[in-house]
Amino acid sequence: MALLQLKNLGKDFGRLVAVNRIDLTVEPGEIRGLIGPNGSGKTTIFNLITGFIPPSRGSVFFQGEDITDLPPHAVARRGLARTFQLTTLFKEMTALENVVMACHLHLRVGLWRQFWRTARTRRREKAVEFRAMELLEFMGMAERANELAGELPHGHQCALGISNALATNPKMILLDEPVGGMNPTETAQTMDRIRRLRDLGITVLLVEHDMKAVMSTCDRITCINFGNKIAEGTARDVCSSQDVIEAYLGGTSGVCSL
Amino acid sequence: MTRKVWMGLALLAVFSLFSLGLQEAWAAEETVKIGYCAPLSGPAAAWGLPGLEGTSIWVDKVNAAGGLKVGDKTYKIEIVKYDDEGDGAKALVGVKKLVLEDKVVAILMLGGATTPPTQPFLSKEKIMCFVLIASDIAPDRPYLMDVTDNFPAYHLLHTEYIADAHPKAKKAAIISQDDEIGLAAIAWSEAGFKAAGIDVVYSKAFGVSTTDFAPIITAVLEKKPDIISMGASYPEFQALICEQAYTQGWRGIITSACWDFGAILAKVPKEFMEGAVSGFPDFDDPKLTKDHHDFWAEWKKRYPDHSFSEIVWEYMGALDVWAYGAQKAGSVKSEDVFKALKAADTVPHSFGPGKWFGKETFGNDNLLVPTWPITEIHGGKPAIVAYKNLFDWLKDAKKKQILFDTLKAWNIKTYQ
Amino acid sequence: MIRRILVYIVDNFRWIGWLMILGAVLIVLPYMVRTYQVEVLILLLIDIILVVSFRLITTTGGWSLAHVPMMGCGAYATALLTAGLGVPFWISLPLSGLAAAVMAFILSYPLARTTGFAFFVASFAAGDSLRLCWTRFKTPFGGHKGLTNIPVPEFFSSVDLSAPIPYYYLALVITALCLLIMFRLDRSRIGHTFKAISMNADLSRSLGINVTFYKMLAFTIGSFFAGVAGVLLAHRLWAVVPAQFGFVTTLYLLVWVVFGGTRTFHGPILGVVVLTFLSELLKPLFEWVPMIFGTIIILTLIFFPEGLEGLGHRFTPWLDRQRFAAGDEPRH
Amino acid sequence: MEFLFQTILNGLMTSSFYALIAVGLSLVFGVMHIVNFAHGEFYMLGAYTVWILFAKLQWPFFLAVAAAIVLVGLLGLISERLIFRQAHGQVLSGFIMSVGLVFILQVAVVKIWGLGKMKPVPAAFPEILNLGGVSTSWQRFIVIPVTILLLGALWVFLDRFRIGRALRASALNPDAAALQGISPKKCAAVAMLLGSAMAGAAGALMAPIMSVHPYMGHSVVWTAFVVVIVGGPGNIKGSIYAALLFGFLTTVITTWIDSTVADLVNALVMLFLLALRPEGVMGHD
Repeated sequence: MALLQLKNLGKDFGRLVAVNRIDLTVEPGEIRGLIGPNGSGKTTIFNLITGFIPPSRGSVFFQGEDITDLPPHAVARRGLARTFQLTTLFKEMTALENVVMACHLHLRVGLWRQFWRTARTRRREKAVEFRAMELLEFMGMAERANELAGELPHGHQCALGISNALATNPKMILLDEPVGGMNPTETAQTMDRIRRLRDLGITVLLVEHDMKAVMSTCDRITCINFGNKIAEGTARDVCSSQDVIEAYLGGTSGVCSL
Repeated sequence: MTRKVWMGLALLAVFSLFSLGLQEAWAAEETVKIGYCAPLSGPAAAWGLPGLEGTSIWVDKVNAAGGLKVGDKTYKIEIVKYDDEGDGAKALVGVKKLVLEDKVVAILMLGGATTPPTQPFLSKEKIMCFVLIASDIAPDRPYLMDVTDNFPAYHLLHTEYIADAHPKAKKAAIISQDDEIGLAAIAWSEAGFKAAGIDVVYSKAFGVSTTDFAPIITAVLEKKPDIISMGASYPEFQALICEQAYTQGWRGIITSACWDFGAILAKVPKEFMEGAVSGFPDFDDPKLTKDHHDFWAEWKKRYPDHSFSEIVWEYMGALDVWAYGAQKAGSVKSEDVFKALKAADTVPHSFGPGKWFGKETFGNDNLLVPTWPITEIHGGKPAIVAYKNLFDWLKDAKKKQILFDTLKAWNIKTYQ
Repeated sequence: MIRRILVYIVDNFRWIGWLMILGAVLIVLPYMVRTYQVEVLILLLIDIILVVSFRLITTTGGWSLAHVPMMGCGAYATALLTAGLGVPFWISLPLSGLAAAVMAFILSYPLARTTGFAFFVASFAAGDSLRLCWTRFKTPFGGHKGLTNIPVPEFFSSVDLSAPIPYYYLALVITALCLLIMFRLDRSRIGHTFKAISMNADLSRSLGINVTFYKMLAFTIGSFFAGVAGVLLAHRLWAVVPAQFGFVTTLYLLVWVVFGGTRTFHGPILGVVVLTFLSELLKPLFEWVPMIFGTIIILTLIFFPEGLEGLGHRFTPWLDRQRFAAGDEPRH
Repeated sequence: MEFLFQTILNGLMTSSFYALIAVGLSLVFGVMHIVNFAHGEFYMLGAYTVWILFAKLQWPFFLAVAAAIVLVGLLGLISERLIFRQAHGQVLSGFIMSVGLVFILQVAVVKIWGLGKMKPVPAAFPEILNLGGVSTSWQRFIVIPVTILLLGALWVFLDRFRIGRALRASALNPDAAALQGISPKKCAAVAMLLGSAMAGAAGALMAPIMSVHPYMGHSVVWTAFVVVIVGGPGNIKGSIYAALLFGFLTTVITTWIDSTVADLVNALVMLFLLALRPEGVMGHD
């Protein structure tokens, strides 16, 4: 059974059609790339999937459940996490505090108990902190756990963003330009981590402009333009698609610089 | 270096502020202090600041004459101001400071929102409090008095005068703002019109934040009134009401508690206001006394570009009454003055000898009622055309019944 | 258990020491000032509850202009309960806070869905419609005259709570209690979640935090304490009038909070204390006072955008330099 | 029938006024992200300008209105330069600064021109206008065409001029203006100039038909805020629709019931609309 399925999904802003009618199926354990020129509606699709904006038509299924009209927090609760295009963090908290906050869903202690900080709450909080530290180690930033998130270098901020998403214990994670603005070393590291997500059994859907990174990491790639799907398949399939070449013609990066 | 200079300047500023306070504390031995607790800043200051003009003229006059002779002592008078910002909590702090710190023997206040929080304390301390709103008088506020303004009682007299002078006028509309003052004005005016045999076809309050009177006047004119009463509408509303009534084509008799002519005549022609009825003369009216004329001249000299309002006079009028009470009692102690005033058969009011009234309507005989002037506008200036007495009006039992019924209908408590 | 408490006290000795000194000062304070100034102190304590509960709401990012009407809600509730139904003060105190909280909860449904500017205006409109209801519906709210004859709180018959000093202690105890609860809340995970929301609402959503729910929660809890402040005010003034809860009070509340700063728990308290003393000092200047306040607030925002509390942060590096010069290690 | 026409005329007039005062505020908010609480005081100063120039110095009315537009616009520009620029686009700081400005301007006006009662401003066109049994004064009536004229001029400016287009773009997206090659600072300055000038124009036009006093801005600015958020901040067309909605709502309810109920209904309608569409009824185009 498909893990994530978009059926006929679309969004209009006034007269502007941002996303026309997208059908997309992501299988469990896959790393899927979503590419397309600037303004082709990639981020809008992320927002539609995770409930940040209501779609104009179509529906979203996650693990067979219709999640089209769910608010973002409920989507996250079902195991579908996301990151944001620009590094979005709790900038005035430390890296560790960020991830602890992101473990919110797993505290499972009522408000009243949180207020009184009963022994059970403290035990849970300790456990959460331990888990957060594990996640930071996994993303390779344990030594920076106590630095303010806003003051971390760019690459680490991106890694922290992914750690935050991971902390919700997702089955699937949507990454919006995870290597945007990184130098080649950082990019390689990050893509490596993304591959390790798959080893943890987490399905990935990622939007990225760095074609080299996309081509080398993703199992399958979907290309969209003007809110329509124009190609889907392996890196090689997509590269050879005439539509994709036309869409990217005159773009800054060649599609198939493999 | 510069930091030190700044620090020095700041210290200097603080010290000068303190010395300002100290100056107030140095007082001559034989000085009697009277508190003035009213809004002196913010939007409500229009109700507090003009009163200071009148009281300062009064105080200067008394002190220039050597002071007020009470018994065998002569006292200089001092007004101690406190800005309550129209806020009940600040007013409570204010009256406590005035009474406990400055040892004032009487307090001048506006009345309204600041009365409920301050009265329990002032009653306990037995400090006389003079307000401008008679409807603040209540049985559990023995020392609260209104000795100048006969609002809202004089609305009965205006309406009676209108009925006498314009027998053809049969329908009246009343509008005033939706607050304690406005609602009292509407209720008493309605009673007055009904008692005079005039139908009240519209009587409603408008919100205090109203800026556009077109819809209200449209609704009023739909009822085709011969008379429009503005009750106790504030000056900023009067001109707009007049303008709307004029431009929507209405002609008839207008009445209100008081006027702001400068503003009204800017909006409508003089002829429209001809014959409008109210209860406040300008103090240069030939029918008034030399005292009024002197006061008017002095005030004009001091504040040439201010506009005259009843507020200028009313706090000062209260001081007149207080001085009379103190001289009669031979003491400035609040309770003595109070007893002397209440024991007097008649007390001199600015408009003539006044008698105590209010037991049935407010629960306490603490409103000083003189024979009140009725003014009509002629050529853009108010002129006294008649004097009427509330006690004469109340002699008619039927009218009195109408008054109580109407007040009850407007949810205003009475003590019949 | 006892050992843990002892360890805690030793660990936080500086902090607790300062608190004890502050407590001692607050206890002797009413005997050091004049009688009417005790009245100012009582109002100050009430304002402290008000600003701290206001800050609680701001930690989620929303600046509610309905906070003063919420205080009014508490005041009206206790007036109706104690003067109307004869409920004792000590029962009415939490009940009236609860009344404000319930009102806030209802209003928070549309409010929590708005952000920024829309939240300002919507919360103002919500608060103002409360005030319009009090003036408009004479039963049970008494219209412009408000409600009077609110009883003095009863305590052991030997203590007369109508006198300023005993009432000051009552207000002090209740204020301390409210601050303690709100401090606890601020430091709990709930408080951290509030702050996470104000830092980045979208990220919080994507991490599974129900932002709307937490905003409603903050608004409701903040309003509960505003209601408690209203109860203290009503039983001090023995009367409530709608004019008491007008927009000018709200503006001053904003000025206090901004002047003090909202990042820390103590910031708003600092702001209200300093500005209250300042306004007592400036009292003789009458109509100039609003202008002075306006200037202060603009200059504060331009030169110390973080408010008074930010001064502390600015001061710390300077202190560290001095220590360094004196051969000490900078403190962290 | 007459009653109905009179009510429609009243409603149109109120709506024009709301539109005039709200559009400037919406522009300022959209571009600068400043909630300018002092907008009401700018409106008040526009009215005072007309009082001084037209009522006291006997200038022609429209010349006084033009002077008010220019003067208040410049005041807006100065306050942007001195105060609002320091807020760095933070909504809250900007709002509180404007509260400070409100206190300063009110006290200044009280100190210079006195408190007391309202300032008398005579009607420039006191003749009564009769429209099929419905009567109003020319002075009131001209508010409608002048509003349409001013809004039209604003629209042309925003649509036809490069800087106008940049303003519109930056109201939707702050980065877009930079793409047009116009600095955000310049955009903010122009928005503040235009927004304040609109407030000045509203005050100047209203001076002869409303009461002119130091606190007149207060009751107006909240209505303007409501119109702006219901219309969608920065959305000028939305503001005009919202002005029509609330103008007629206020007029009809005030005529039928009373103005306190009208205020209550306005507040509830706004809360209801916000609960449904938090981003403003019009949303973004």
